Amino acid sequence: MERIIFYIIAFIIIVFAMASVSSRKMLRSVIYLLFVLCGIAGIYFLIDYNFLAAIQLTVYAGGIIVLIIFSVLLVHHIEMELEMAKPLRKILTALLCMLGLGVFLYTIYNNHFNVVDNQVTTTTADIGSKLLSYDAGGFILPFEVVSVLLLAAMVGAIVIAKGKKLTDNNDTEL
Amino acid sequence: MIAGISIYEILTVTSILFFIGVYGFITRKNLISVLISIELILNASVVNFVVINKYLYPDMLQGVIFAIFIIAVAAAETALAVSIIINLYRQISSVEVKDTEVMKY
Amino acid sequence: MNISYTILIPLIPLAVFLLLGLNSKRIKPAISGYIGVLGLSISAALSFYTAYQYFFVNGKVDGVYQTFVNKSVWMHFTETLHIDMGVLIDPISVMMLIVVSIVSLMVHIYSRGYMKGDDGYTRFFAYLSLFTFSMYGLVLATNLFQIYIFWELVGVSSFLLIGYYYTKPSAVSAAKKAFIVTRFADLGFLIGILIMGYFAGTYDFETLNNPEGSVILSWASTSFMGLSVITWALLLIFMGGAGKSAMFPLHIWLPDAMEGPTPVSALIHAATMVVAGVYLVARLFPMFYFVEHGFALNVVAYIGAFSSLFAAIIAITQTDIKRVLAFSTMSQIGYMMLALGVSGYDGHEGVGYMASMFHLFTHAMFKALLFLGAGSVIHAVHSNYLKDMGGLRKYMPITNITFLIAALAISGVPPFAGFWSKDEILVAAFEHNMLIYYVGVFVAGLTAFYMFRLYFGIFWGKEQTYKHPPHESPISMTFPLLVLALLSVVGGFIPFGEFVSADRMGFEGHLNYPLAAIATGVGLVGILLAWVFYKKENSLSDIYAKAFGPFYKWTSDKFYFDEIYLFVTKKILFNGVSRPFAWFDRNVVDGTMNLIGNSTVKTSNKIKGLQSGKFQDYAFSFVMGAVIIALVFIYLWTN
Amino acid sequence: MDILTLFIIVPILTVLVLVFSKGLERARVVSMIGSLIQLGMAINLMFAYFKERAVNDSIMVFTKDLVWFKNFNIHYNIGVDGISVALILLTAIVVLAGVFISWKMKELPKEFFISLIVLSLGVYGVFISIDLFTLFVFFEIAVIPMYLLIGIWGSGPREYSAMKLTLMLMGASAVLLVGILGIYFNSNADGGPLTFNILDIAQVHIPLAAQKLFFPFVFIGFAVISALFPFHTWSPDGHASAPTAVSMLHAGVLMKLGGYGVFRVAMFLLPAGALHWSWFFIILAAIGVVYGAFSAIRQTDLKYINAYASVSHLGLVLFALLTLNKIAWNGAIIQSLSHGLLTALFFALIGMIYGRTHTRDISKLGGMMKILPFIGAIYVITGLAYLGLPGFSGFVAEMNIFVGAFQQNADTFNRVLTILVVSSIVVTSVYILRLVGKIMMGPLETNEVNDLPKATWYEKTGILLLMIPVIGIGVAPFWLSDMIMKSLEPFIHGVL
Repeated sequence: MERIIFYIIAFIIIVFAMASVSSRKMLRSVIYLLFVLCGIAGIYFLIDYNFLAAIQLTVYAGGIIVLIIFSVLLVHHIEMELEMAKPLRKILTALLCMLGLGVFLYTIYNNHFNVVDNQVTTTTADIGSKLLSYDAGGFILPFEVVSVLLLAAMVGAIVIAKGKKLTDNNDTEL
Repeated sequence: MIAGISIYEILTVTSILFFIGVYGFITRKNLISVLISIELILNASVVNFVVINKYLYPDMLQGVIFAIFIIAVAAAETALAVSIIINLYRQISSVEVKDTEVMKY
Repeated sequence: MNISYTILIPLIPLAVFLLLGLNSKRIKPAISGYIGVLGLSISAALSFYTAYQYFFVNGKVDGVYQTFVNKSVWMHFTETLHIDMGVLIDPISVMMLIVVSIVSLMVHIYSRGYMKGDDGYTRFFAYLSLFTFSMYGLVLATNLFQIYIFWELVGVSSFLLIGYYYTKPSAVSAAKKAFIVTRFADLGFLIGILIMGYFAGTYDFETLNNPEGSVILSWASTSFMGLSVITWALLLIFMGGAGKSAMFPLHIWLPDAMEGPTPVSALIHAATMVVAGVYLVARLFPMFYFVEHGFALNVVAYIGAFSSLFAAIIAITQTDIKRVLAFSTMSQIGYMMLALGVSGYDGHEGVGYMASMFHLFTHAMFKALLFLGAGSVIHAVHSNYLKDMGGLRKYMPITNITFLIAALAISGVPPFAGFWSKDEILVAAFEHNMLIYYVGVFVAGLTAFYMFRLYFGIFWGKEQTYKHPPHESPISMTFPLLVLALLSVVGGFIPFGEFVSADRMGFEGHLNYPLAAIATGVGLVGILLAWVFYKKENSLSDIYAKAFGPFYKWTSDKFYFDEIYLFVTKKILFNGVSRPFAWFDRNVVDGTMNLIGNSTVKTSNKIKGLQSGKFQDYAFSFVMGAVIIALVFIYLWTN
Repeated sequence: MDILTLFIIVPILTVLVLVFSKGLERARVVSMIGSLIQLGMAINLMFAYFKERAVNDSIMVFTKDLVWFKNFNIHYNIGVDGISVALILLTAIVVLAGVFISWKMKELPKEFFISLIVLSLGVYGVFISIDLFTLFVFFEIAVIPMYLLIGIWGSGPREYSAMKLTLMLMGASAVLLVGILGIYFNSNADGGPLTFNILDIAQVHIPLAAQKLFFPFVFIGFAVISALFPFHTWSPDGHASAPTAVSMLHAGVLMKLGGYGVFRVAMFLLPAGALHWSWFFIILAAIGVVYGAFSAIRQTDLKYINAYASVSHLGLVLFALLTLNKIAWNGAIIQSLSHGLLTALFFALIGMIYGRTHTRDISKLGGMMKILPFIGAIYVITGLAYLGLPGFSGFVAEMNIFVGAFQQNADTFNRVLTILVVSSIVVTSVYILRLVGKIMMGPLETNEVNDLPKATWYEKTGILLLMIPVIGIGVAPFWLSDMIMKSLEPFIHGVL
């Protein structure tokens, strides 16, 4: 059962990823991305990381996608067809990616993973305590750093997006 | 663990996803599309972290926590990128990659 | 014999040169003339004193004239090889001192009248002093290098004096030509000196000329292309001499050099500088005679004989009186060379040597006289060309008489000076080489003919209508004429053989009557012919000129030697070497450098395209790079 | 303060004062005083050297050694011998004359004089260094201001010329650096430590293979700045575009660094390499001599003529150095001095003519003697000195070179080359006389040049400053020749 679900999810991910990078309509592309992200959240569910899946859905699907859609709507007409790369370039890139994929897969399949059979369930509390732990192996410092980063990103985004228009009275420059 | 699914299969899927992202990154002509491709790449790697954590070291949480960080960073990154794109759009009325080549030389 | 004072002889003109040259704007022309004459008078007096002391008081020891040397090292090369500066007193140098002093003094005096009112009067006297200094230095040189140094200085003063009228393009190009042609000859001289310096190990005349010395005895030790290297050196040195003395084929500068003021022609291009080549050969005579059994000396003889004949033929057809005199000079110098070439060494065998020096002496007097006379004529009629002259004897009696004396002297009519010296030359030639003798006799006839053609053309012939009636020159100009005329008359009676001879012993010269009669006869025939052709205005000359047809044309065009040289220099050297060099430089050498530069720019332009600023291109490269590196590592690890 | 380091300190102080001085008036006075002090020091150095030499028999006197960079054994190591003293004196004279000639420099005078003084600093540095690395550093210091001087104050296609000059010289420096490092890494061949000290290296027997390998690098590295054929093309363009004083300094002093470097580094440290390679480079040098002279005939720009003449005359220096003969070396050093003074004179005169007539095209000039008697007379004298007239320095130098080259180990190859090179004196006289005959003599070319300003006092001073040593060396060469000859002894032992 899980196996079938996995294949379905994998199929969804790959197909929509492809659609996302090849669609000529911006908004569709974003929506396809949303499906991919949801599919990934599905994988998280499958491997029993529910918290992660939730984050994936809220932050990614809920936050980032919305941001992107906003920006798309701000800068594009919905009906606008995107310009596509030259075929030669596409083919070359595709070949390169195939090659890279081959290298990856070759490496992966030649590597013996020391898989541990398990059914461990991870609770949100575990993650929380690990994140806020001061002990060895605790993640309190990166956690703080990330929070600072987020703050900085937020301030930065506001400053950048605000642009000169609000600070300068001189509109003609823009 | 997903019953009946080995780590290889999951890694294969993420690899494919990764390269689809790379492909998009290189070929798309629009900054937002590029951003989308980046999200694909990021997600592919996040999944890898998580899966390897689950399959190989189920007792640890490093992979998961890293995934959370990556997601946080991705969110920050996207916010910044979007703000840059919007600002750029105001300046040059375009978000096409070819119009941003003034950086060259 | 104390000769240290002789150093003053060249130094006084040098001081005069510096004085006049540095203050040319401050010194008044009249004063500068006096300074020049005064300075030279002192030098001349010293020269005469030296000559008296040397020839009559204490020069002769045991019947042999000694060589006195006073020198100091000027520059060291090695322990044995160095350039000295000093004075060398021996018969020929003393004789040359006299020649230079007399002619130079006369020319100085003459120039005060001739150059009157010229802008560069002071400059002219400065140059004359420079020349005199260099000529004295040349004459007194103790070694090859010193003679070369003054040789060059003489050349440059000649350049400056020929180009004295520097606003005249013809004068400038004549000056350049004179300098460059002689410089080319000096190239040979210099190489000769280098060879000599290396193989003989010294530049010193005394060591080189010693008949028992190591240089002459071991001439055969090294040979090159079948001849001894010393012979090569001598030939190259003779090349230098031939250049200065306008020997064929390096003669082309001399006629053009007549662009200079006439006193200059008299001093430099008739009496002193042009005989420097003869003096040089005479200076090295023992070497020329002994090394390789006189091979080099034979070359000297033949070149002298040929030049003599060649120049005499050309002289017949020239219409510029100074050019006639120039070719005459060349011809007479050829005579001197010829005499040296046929000379022996011991006793009366060395009559050619003596005759050559003798002729040098007498020729200096009468040729200077001829030039100064010609200058006087030019001064009066303001033209160089025969066609503008005629019948001047009434207007210029003194010039007429003195010119006639000089013409008789050069034609070898007894008892004038030229007769005696020319006779000795013919005797020497007769005793050694019949071919050269015949040439000599023939040239004597030609000389008489063209000289009297000139004389009759100027002073007799058809009287021209002159714009300003010509008048006799001022006393400052006629006085030198009279002095030189006197010397041309009596100069032949000096018993030259007693003073100057190859082996320094001295011998008694005596007239060889049959030969003298033949020479005089030939000379008189020449004069007679000239009389017939040119005494009265008639068309005989034109008829004969037509009869000779193309030959006449060739001759009057100097056998086209100027054109040949012009072709060689302009077409071959200038266009054929220099232009391709310059082209090669601009296009190939510089082109290569530019190519390197340009291809760098082009390459970087190409590479610049890779740095496109398109991040997707970078990403592509990045991925590709990563993949390739991964493949390489996989390859490495799986093996 | 020791007598040599002053040669570094004084230019630096001059530059410092210049930085704070405003306007042309002050800048030129400051530079004049600075270069006067330099000249005074140079003359003083010469006398001090004679005094010191009488009691001190080592190769270099007035030596001083300060460790500069310990790890690589780089020292600030200075000292002079007769050759350096002579060249320092030359530099001081030419720099002072250059300042006088630039008396009316209008654009950015302060910066101009600063560059000029910096250039002289580099040149002095090269002449007093005994440490290879220090020498190289000073060499570069001397080359760099050239770019600015030509690029900013030049005329014509100055950017092109400046770029070409700098690139070629920098390329040569790169080659040179390889050579110097090659020497450095072989300087422990006898077991000592690695060193840059020239005197120490000269004692070391550098392996033959290394000498053969590195000699061309060092030689070419230095010879390019002496305009060795076929690396000379930067020189005509550079000269043509450079302002007067720069041409003077460049041809007069900077190009001498090449010959000096070849001598002091290539010949002294790699004698076996020199023996091995001399046949090849001597051909290039001989070609350069004849080729430069013939090229000069064809040129119509005064500065180009002189630039090619310099190629020819400096070719003679290299030729003389490569004959590996003491007399010729002596001649090479004197030729360096003589050419330095004469070329500087020539460029100064050209600058004056150009400043008055605004053309350097000889077809547009003529009969200048009439309107500019002083300049004309000096020009003719310089020309005559240039073509090797006795009584001037050129003759002394050339005769030493020719005699020396002919003495060289009884070798027909050298002799033939020598004769070829000697023949250049005729070609030289052709182009000099062509020049003199065309621009100084002959009829006036144009009417409007009838009243040109006469030479001013500073021009006359500059010219006489250069002229006096030319005549001094020409008339009395013995003292200079003896001073140099003595200093050549250690070198000759190295090679032969």
